[in-house]
Amino acid sequence: MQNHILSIILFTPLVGTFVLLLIPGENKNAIRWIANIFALLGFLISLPLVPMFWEKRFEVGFKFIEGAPSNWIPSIGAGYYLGIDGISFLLIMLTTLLGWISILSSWTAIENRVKEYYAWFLVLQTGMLGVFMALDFFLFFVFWEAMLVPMYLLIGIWGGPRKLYAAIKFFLYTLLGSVLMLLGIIFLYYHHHSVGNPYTFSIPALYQTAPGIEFKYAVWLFFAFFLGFAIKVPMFPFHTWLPDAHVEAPTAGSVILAGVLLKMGTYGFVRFSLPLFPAVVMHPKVRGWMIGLSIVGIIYGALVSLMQKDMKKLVAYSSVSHLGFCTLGIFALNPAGLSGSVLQQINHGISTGALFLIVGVLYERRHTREIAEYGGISNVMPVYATITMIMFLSSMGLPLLNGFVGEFTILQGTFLENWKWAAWAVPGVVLAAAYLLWLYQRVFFGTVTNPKNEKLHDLNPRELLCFAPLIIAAFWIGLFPKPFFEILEQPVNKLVTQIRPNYPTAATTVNASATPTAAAPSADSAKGTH
Amino acid sequence: MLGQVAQLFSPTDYLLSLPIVLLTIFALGILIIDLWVPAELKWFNAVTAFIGTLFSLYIVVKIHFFYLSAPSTANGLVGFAQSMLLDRFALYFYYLFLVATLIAILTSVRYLEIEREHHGEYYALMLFAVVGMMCMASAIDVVLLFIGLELMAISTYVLVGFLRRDRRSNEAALKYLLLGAFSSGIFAYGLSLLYGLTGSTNLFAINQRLGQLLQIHPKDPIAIIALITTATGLLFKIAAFPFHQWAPDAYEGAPTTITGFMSVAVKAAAWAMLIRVLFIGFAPLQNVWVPMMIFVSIATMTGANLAALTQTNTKRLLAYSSIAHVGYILLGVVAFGSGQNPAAADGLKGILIYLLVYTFMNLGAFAVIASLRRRDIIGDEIDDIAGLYSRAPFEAVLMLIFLLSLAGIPPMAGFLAKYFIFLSLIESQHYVLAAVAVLYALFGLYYYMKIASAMFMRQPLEREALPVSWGMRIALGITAFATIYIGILPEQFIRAVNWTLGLNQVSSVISQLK
Amino acid sequence: MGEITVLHYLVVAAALFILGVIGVLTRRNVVIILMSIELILNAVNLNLVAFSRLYGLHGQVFSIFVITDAAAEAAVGLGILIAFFRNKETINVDEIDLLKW
Amino acid sequence: MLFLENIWLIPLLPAFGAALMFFFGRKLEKRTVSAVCVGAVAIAFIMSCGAVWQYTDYAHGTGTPYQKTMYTWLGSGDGHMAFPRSFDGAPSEFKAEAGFLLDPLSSIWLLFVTGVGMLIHIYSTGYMAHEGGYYRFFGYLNLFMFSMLTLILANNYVLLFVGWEGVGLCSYLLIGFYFHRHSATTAGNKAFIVNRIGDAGFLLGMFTIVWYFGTLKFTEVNALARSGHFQIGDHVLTAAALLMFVGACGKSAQIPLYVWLPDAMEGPTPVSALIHAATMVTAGVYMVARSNAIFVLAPTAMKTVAIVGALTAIFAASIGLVQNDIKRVLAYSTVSQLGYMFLALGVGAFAAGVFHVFTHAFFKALLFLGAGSVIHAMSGEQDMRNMGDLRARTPVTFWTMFIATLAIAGIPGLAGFFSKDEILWQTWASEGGAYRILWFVGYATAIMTAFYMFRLIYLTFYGQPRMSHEVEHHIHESPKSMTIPLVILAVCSVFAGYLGFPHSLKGSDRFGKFLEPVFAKEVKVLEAERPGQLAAGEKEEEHTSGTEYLLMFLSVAAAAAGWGMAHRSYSRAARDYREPIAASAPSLYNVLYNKWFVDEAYDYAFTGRRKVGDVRFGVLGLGDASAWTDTNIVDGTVNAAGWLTRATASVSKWWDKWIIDGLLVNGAAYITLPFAYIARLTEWGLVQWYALCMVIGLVGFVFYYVYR
Amino acid sequence: MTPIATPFFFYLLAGTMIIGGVLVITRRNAVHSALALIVALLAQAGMYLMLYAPFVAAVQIILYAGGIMVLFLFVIMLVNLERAQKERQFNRIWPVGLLSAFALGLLFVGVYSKGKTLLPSEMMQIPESSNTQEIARYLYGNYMFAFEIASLLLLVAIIGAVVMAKKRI
Repeated sequence: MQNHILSIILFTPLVGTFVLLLIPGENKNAIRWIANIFALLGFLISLPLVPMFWEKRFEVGFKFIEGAPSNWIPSIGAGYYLGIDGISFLLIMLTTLLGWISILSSWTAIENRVKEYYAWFLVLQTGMLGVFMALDFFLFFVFWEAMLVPMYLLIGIWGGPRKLYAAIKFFLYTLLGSVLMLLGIIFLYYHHHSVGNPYTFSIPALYQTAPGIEFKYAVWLFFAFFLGFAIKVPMFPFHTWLPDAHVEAPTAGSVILAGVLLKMGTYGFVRFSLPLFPAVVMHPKVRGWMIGLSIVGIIYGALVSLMQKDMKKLVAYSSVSHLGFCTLGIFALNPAGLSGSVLQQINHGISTGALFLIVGVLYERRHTREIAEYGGISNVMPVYATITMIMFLSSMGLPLLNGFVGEFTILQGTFLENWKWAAWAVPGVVLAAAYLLWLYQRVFFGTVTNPKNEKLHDLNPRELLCFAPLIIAAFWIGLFPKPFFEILEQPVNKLVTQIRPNYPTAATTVNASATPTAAAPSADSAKGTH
Repeated sequence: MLGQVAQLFSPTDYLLSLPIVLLTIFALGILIIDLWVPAELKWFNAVTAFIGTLFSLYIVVKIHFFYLSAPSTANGLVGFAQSMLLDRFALYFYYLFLVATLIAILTSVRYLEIEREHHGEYYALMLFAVVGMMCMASAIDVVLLFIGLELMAISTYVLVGFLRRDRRSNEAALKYLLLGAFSSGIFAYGLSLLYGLTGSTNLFAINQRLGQLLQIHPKDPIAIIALITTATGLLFKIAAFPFHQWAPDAYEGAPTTITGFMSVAVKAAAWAMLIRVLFIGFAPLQNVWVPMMIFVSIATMTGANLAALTQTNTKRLLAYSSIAHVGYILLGVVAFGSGQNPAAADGLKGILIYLLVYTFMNLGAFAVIASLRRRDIIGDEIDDIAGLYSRAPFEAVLMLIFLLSLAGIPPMAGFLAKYFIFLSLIESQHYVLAAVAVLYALFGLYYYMKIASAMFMRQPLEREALPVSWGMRIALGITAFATIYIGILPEQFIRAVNWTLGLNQVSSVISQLK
Repeated sequence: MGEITVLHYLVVAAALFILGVIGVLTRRNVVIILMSIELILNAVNLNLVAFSRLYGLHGQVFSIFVITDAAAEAAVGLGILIAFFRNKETINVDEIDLLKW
Repeated sequence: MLFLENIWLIPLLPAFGAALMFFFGRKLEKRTVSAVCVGAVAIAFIMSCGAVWQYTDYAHGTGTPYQKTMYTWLGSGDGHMAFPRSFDGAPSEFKAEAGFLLDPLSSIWLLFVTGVGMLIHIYSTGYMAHEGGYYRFFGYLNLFMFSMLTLILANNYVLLFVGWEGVGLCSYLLIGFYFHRHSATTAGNKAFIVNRIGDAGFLLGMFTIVWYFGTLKFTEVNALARSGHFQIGDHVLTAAALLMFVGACGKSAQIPLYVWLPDAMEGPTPVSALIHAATMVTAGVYMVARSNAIFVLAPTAMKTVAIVGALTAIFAASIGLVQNDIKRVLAYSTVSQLGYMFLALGVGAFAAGVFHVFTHAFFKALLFLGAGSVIHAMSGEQDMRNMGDLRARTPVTFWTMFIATLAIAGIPGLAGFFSKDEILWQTWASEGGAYRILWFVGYATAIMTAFYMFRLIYLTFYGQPRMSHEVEHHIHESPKSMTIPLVILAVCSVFAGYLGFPHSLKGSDRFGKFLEPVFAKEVKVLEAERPGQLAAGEKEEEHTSGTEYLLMFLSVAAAAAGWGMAHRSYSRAARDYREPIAASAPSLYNVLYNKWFVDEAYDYAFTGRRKVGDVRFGVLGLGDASAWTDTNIVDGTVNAAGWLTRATASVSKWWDKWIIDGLLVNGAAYITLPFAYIARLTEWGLVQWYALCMVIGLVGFVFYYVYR
Repeated sequence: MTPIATPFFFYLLAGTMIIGGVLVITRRNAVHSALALIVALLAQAGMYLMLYAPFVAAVQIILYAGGIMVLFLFVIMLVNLERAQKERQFNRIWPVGLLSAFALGLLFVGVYSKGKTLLPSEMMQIPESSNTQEIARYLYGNYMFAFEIASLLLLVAIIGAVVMAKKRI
């Protein structure tokens, strides 16, 4: 169990797919049951990982290593090589959870071609998990791309009116990024060889040699990777595939898309861009650009979503804004910023996932997402209204809910680097409140004006079951995030030491701050002020 | 006198010619038996051809094992007075040809019945074409090379025009023939100049003499003309810009099964020839043909991809896509031409793997399209494939697999092929070229996904289910399985290619090629 | 009139080659295009034989093969032409117009 | 130490009540609901009394704060998310605890918040008896109590911020309690968003502190600030102080962020009493007082605070003069009183400011509750022009409100007098020269306050009845549950003042003494800050009481004057009475009545809810702009790229068509001939065209490689 | 014995060939072109003789002039159209074709004039008496395999021609 748990988690959904294929497509309910069972199974199986990981949370390096470098295709040095650290652990848990929820949520939403829907969904699940587990670039890339296909089909087959456009746009746009990344990977691989090592795709091995690449190449490599991740995140100029994809995708698709797929971009930044090209990342110009794009994303996304007339589009743009916070935290490049960013990725997965579910609930009942169509919903669906309020609050970063913890930590970390950055980013918090509350007012408050809305029935138990874990998670992270911080502590500090060796990653004495020491201001701290 | 004959025809020659001889015998057999086979039992010819191919394959395997057993044959055996070299390289291509032929035969039966053109000649010609290919792959004497080329070419002309009542088929055949003959004329002209320069018809001898010649006069214009005219012939056969325009027409007009066969086996043979001629014969002129190939490959990718974007006919679209693939493979040539290892090795490896993978995925794709053919419907418009999922889910999924593989999405095999090409480019510092190549991969994705979305996301025009013959099923099964299997567990295939190229061994084909 | 060297033959062959090319490029009548191709092949032959004057018989042998090939191409080409003619009642090359971009 | 040990229960009890309401409230009946909620607050009140009492002999005068840390909330706990703090580069830890702190300052807030809160809960049981969403209301109220108590008891800034945002949320929910009314929900949004703006500033302030001090704990921050490492006027500290003051402005409705408070009166009256008068709005004061250690090191910030406070005071008062909605009058008076408090803080009279908060809590709550009971009596009518002569019909309400009015107007002997007088005196005493202006401002405000308060009293309780008849004979005194709290509060607002009985009146300023440990050192710093003044202060010492008496007398006079004016113009208000100001200076009246058109200005400039012509400015304008950009430019580029590719792909086709069409359209053959020729060239499908391409390629290659 | 008046015969034959070639590609009537081609081929046979290649010359006459051209004439008769002669003989793009072909020719001439020194000038003495035997030796020696394949080539040509031309198989 200990040494195969990753594979088990990884392939459970795939097994589900094959089981589904055996069932005739007519009896939809059987299919639904099987799919849900396997999705839940995927989640339950991932639960034992939690205590196992908790014991090892402070151990250095990757844990639950499975397979070995270049044991898969020895002659090119690719390996079936899995392993996780705190960052990927959290994202894996998020994936399994959201996968289950979104499959549960599409029980009634999907009526035609049910079988393939669930089949593709489970394949997608495996793909996403693989991305977070792979310790081998080849494997990573395989999962990274393989996951596009099911998503493409999910959008394209079960999507809305402009599904074809959205699907192909999503596919092309993401592939555009990843192909250049492939070149980057190959370059690293070749460089690793050219400095006298055997060919290998093993990521830990490449960590050793990649920083040695001379700067003028490293910059190009960084941008090759950057494009791939920035499109995935999506960062500001590359975000336009997102609204289309979200608006057209079925609810569950949006949940997964926002909840997990976007995280792959940020995960990529943390896992690859930072440790592989420390020099480039620390280069003030590059870093300035990254931060700048993030800030623009935050403000711009918020402003645009302020103006949307379609709920789903609004939420989509809001996640552009939120992911802006994530990238901001990443490029703050200090423990606070990084761990805040990862935590915020989890939070975004939870709250935005919930928001898409919320939109989906209404859409399932009324088949429209026009805000103008609604109003006074809280009269007819009080429970739903309450849950929505909670999730909106968590998404706008209200304390004691998850959003706040992430955003606060990120902004704190950013401020420590340069107060201007934080100052520019903070308005995003205000705007978030603005567009969410305005949306809430227009949809839920007031009296029911539209006769179609009078008959809406409140959430049924299944839907409640979808929301329950998310709400619990939201409160948990909001009230007691310490475990998450502890899980993130080791990998984050490792990253920081890799990038800026002279950065103190551990306070010498816990209460150092109480008694001022006469130490001269160090280089890093000086950076912040001027 | 007899002694002379015995000395002219050695056991080695016997061994080397055996696969070819077997194919020939079976082809002739089919031609004769066909006279007695009644119209409704014509599938018997197919069986015969299949068996013949299997026999030939068996012999090839035997040779393979003989090579494995005898390390002295690391560089293969030379036979027929230096005119034929059956090295591992040739062996590899033999495998490709034979497998492609087997699959093509499987797909053909029902197709031809529907077309009401089910004749033994079809299979005979196919086998003769394979004979030609084998000669091309194993010839190191330009004469044999040329004859083999022509044998293959002429058989293919006929096969393309085999649907004599179908105008498109006629046209395709005629165009293909005119252009083919024209190009082979130019090719022959180039060969003659080559002979004139070096006084020999043996590629290795040519290599040496040309080397000496260029030592004396670098940039010898006649040599360059010889190169370019020869290259015209070669590039025409692999359908590279600007000699590619025959391909879409021929592919569209030809019987779909033949289209598959051409796009795979014929092309592979052309590649074998190109590699032999360029890498051996014209090796001294590398500094000339490398930039030329760079230009050609970029132009090919550009033209083909742009052209493919607007196609509404799946066969034509795939034709253009296969031209685009040629562009990619040419990049391997470029990397090889850059000379230094490991780039050269990986470039060549990339070419071979690409051809291997391409054989399966492209044949598969064309097989699916062939299975769309029905009495009244030609079935090669995108509208015909629309909503295929609801009519034949199995085939639709397979088609998706082939398309993804063609687009180079992992874990399909196509990705592996592209991977090696890119790797070799990076290793030979052709970064820009690599970037261009990957960006063109996006174009590819776009038009492949056009087909995919037609299959999965559109409603079918008519809902009747597709009858799929057993042969077709087997063929699809094999190709799809291979496409996925090579994608997921490519190890032994890569090993095989390494063995073929004698990499990580005492004597390497590469060193011998250069 | 000086000594006749191989080069003279080459030039003649080249002229023949070009004539063939012109024919292929300009004529509408498929039969004549095929003949032009024969011209090209003859140019090749002339080259080969001329060169064989320098290097020995290989060239002549090669030229025999080329002739064979020419024969085969002509035969098949004409056959295809007849099939085409049956369907289309024309032998004009620019009336081959079903297949286009 | 029972209560002190379990101090964490104090906020948790209401939280528990709230949770109960949210989960099961719909099923419970009103009695249980009120039992649970009121009970929770009552217990909390008792516990806090106990806690404070225990604290007094825990600290016995030294004022050492009592701290209790529950667990590490933010940060991984054992010093592993570190960073070099800025001012000396010592590695310090990013960390925030869920920890509670009790010291004189917080205990004062604790007492009156729980006390007033409890009373208002009781009051609400009567007031809301006939409203829908009873459980929801009490759930929100309890939630509010929880947040407010967290705010008060937090031992670090982040936890304080938790309460800070929490109370903001609750005020949002409670303002929008009648969510059918669009105006109500809009007001709620306004309140929340404006508060958010302030919070943004507060956040940045906190970050500055962390970055500079490396910690967020009050004790550590204060220790560092007082450790003498920083000279007065340290820029970073000034920045931090100002940023935090932005937060305070948002929460405590100071210029320019006061706009939300008047609209907040959309909520039920008890809410206005509890949140928008007594407790929440004083959070800003609390926060500034809490971080006095930093403020005193930043004189600029102090001055800003003082000036903003004074301006707000007089500004709001001026608006209050002419408002007709009874609750709005009180709202503006709240704003102006808050202005007073900040004025006090600004001039360094922290104790005085806090004292005013304390007293103000009682009488302003009382006023609001009274107003509520009036509205209750008037069956929902809020416009004072339609009231009058309620004196007899609702005696309790009248008398209690009258007392409160006396208090707020600063009639000697009541709470307001002591606190306000203290502030004015400190203002006069602390700063010299130009800063005396602040005193005059405060003084003018005092007059205005007296005026509009008595205007309210007269219009409501005196004169002829101006209401419609059916309303008239529904008028009745409110139930006990409402009147009892009124009475209690009235008592408080009479006697609360005596806690701070000034020395000058031979009193012992218990209040000041109690707060001594929290502020004492500040006073010293202030002295150090302006040695010049110090001498003056010494000089003043002997005749100080003289000035003080004079000022005291003046302020009494002010109150009297206001009262007098109000009496002259409103005591006999008939149905057709005229606003004296409107009569004398209509334009001024108009401006005041429209609140100086501030909301309109904001709508034009910042929110963009109103268009200038048909151009939007402000945030919505930006939103429009960026939405447009997104669809047309950013996404446009993407689509254009795709389109362009396909265009180039099919260009030859078009070319042909286009030319042929061109041919047909204009028969000018001689022009189009060459084009047509090219068009025919590009006619695909012609074999010889392919061959031609081959030959051209051949030529090209040969030319390139031979004749290069 | 060495040939006499080599230059004269050379230019004579060359002229005949070129003219024949020109006629081939310019004649309106396909039959005339065919005849012109025959003339050119015969002239070329003469050249072979001058180049000491009697066997090739013979093959040229027998196979080409005798075989292939007859095939051509047959086909021409078969598909002969009055129409074909009346309408224009050159396709639309002929100017460009001509141009590019001439360009190619010019390049060739240029190249030959440049590279004339590269070819070995002294000619090898080939015994013409034993020419045929030698060729046979080559055919059955070095080129045996190619020779066999060539037989297949012809076979395929026959099959192809039959398959294509025959109405029903």
